[in-house]
Amino acid sequence: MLSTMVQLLSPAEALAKVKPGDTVMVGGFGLVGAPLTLIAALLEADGARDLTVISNNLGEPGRGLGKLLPARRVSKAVGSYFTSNREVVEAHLRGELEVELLPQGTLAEAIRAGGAGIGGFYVRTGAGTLLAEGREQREIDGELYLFQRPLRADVALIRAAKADRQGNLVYARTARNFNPDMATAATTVIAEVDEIVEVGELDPNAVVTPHLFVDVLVRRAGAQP
Amino acid sequence: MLSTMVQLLSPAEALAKVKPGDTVMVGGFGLVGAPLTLIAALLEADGARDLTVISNNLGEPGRGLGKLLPARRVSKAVGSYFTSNREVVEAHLRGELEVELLPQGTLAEAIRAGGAGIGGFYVRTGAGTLLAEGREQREIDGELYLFQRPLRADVALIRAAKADRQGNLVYARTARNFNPDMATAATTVIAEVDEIVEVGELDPNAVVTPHLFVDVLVRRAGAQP
Amino acid sequence: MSETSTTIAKRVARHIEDGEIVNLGIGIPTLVADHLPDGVDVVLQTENGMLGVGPTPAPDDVDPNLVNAGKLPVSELAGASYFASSASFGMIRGGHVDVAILGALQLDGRGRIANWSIPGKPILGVGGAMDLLVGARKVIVATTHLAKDGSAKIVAEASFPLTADRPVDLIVTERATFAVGDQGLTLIDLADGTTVEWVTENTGAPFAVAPELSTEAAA
Amino acid sequence: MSETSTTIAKRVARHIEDGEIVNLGIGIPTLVADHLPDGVDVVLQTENGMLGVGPTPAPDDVDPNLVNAGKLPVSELAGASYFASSASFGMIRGGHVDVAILGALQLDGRGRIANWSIPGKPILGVGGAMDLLVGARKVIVATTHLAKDGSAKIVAEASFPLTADRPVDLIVTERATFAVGDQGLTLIDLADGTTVEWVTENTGAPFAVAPELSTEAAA
Repeated sequence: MLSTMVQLLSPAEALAKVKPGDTVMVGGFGLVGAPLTLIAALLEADGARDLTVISNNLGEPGRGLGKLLPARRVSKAVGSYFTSNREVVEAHLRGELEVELLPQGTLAEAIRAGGAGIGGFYVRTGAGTLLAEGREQREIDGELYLFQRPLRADVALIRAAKADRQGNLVYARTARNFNPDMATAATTVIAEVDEIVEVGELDPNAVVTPHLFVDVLVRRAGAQP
Repeated sequence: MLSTMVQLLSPAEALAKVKPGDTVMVGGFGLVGAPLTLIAALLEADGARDLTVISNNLGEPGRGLGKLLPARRVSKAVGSYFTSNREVVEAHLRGELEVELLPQGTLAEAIRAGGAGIGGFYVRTGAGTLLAEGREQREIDGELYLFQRPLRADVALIRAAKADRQGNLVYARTARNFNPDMATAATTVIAEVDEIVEVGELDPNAVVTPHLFVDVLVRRAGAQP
Repeated sequence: MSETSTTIAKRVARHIEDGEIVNLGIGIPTLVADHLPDGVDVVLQTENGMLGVGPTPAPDDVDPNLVNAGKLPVSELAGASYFASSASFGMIRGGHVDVAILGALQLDGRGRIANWSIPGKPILGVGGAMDLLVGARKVIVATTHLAKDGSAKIVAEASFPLTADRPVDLIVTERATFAVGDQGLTLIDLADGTTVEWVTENTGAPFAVAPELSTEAAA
Repeated sequence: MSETSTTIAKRVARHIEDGEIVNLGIGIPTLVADHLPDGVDVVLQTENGMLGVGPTPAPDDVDPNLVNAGKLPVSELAGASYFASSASFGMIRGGHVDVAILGALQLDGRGRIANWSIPGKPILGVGGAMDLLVGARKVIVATTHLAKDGSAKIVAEASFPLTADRPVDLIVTERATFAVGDQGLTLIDLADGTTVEWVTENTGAPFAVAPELSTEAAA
């Protein structure tokens, strides 16, 4: 195997990379584009304890990332919308789950910034609201902006439609969402894919995530080998 | 014609949108991916006077954007590398051309920021160097960062390989460069294209510039109608 | 949804212009696309990363990878495109979406919206509303005139936390439509059968009445 | 290019590890790809928006839309991808490029580089060097030991403006290789036929000499 090929691992092998206390980004908008095979394996991984999870939602009760919460794997959640998962609300009220809430666009931009070497940025979003309390605001050209730091993770679990053996990725429709941004912002990037093709089969002009971002490929459970 | 279709104009009609004193972004890395048909028409446009041009280079002497300088159309150039066009150096030394120099990555990011509603951002690039003199720097996590404001323009002249009739764009190889970023950061975006196809012919997963960014299409001189 | 929701959606639809790029919030706003006047053709953007959203597909045509921001199945129109979340919100914050249509819990006398948090309850969801409020060129609120308990949703001072410091542009209820300006609210339209008196009684903020007040049918 | 350039490129190539993502600056650095040791397979990134750069094409195969950062024609390897400038420099600043190989006008005793501006001349070009210097995981300088006028390029204090406050990791000339650490420069390799005395005489900054100093052939 050429050294520039990407690692192809089983879900359990891949998730062995997660250590207690890690920050883990998980792609998907709700369950759409979420790496469900990797999430299932995360539940079985010894190291997956005391995690900070960065994801738009925490799944739904008993589905997707929602499974991690009753299993007591998550100590902090960073995302934009947890209201629809009542277990998140309950865990937060019981003091078992710290929650950091960001507007959805600020969340996406902070992840992109984390991957792109941006030290911080200003957005109008949230400025002058309750979300800005205790945070740095700044007037630029007469408008109030809110400062946001980048987000990074130890591990990103993402979902793509197709990969080549080097690790280039393309996505299916709205299952793209946070996945390409998260692919740039973690030390170890594990991509769950439906299909793996030979190098050269993807159109170079249409690759969304170039292979240098991707460390490990895992086939989606049920996908053809 | 459906109202959601993009305008298809001749080069002269399109460039009539440029007014004296305008800021104009021009795509391309040197001549590669530069909208040469639009640049030629800009030279003939009455309004193209006293322009601020934002582009990585100012072409080469007598080629591409290099033609604008002897025609005295440009009062200020914002970009990353003008050294290879000796006419830029001479015009600057004669006091006829103001130059604002940005590192190439900061230039690209500032254009993206202009299109994405970012009020400003911090990068390590240039921090602690002569380029940072008189500018805001800030220590973040023990490292020095330099503040950069977004860039926007009145008009962007870009080059793409293919458009559909709605204005969705795809690019050819390294001719992509600054074009997609500039497509987001100007009030009026004029795209020179080699080929125009029917709506539905481009793969929705492979569109690089969604049509909402594009106002006008112009066929490249010499391209098949 | 209820008849009132449909009424509101129809009343909002009259304010959409041909060729606009429109983002529809969850709930009543999603109904607006079905009630656009003849000759008004728009393109729908959804913040989870798509331009060119089509109508709800038949059950057999549902693609699990194709949903709107309400996580409901949608279809793909010719000319559609997909992009990452950072690019989608770049579009929104950067002013490339012409109209955002949003729901509201409360509105204040300056036309500012509260739609993400209720005092005394933990704040655990904000989604994309704040981004749309600061970024969309025009924001239209589609809401019932009264809350479920019969109280006014439009109040002088909001008791709920605001979603943005920027006012919206238009407030459309099943009874009335207000334009928002620097001086506050102006009643510009009444539903058929609704009087200025009814609106005054059921609106908690002062408002001007436009001289050319129109009376559009409510349904 | 000259024999010296080839010598420098070969000496740099020994420090590239199998599987690395490498960005090659203009000039001598572009030669490095031709001299990688057997068994070392790398992927080339170019900051104008491409990963998977292939060798110079035959004249008949030149694609005008396919160039490297030096604006020279290149080819496309299987597995290549293209991206916008903002994404390309996001990759670079974000630490996703393993090695950047750059030229230099001067280097100071702390291993900091000056390669964009000459005092007394107008500053009109900076390009992508500053981005690569702050972003690449490892920066290797490929340079002649002496300037054209015979003076040392490595000096205690640079008289030219620095390109970044971050030191490079390795300085490779046709005569010597220095590792850069917190304490400054350490000579780790001599070209065949070059002595520590020669390097001392022709280097304007103090340096330590590694106990395990190697002597690699210069060509």
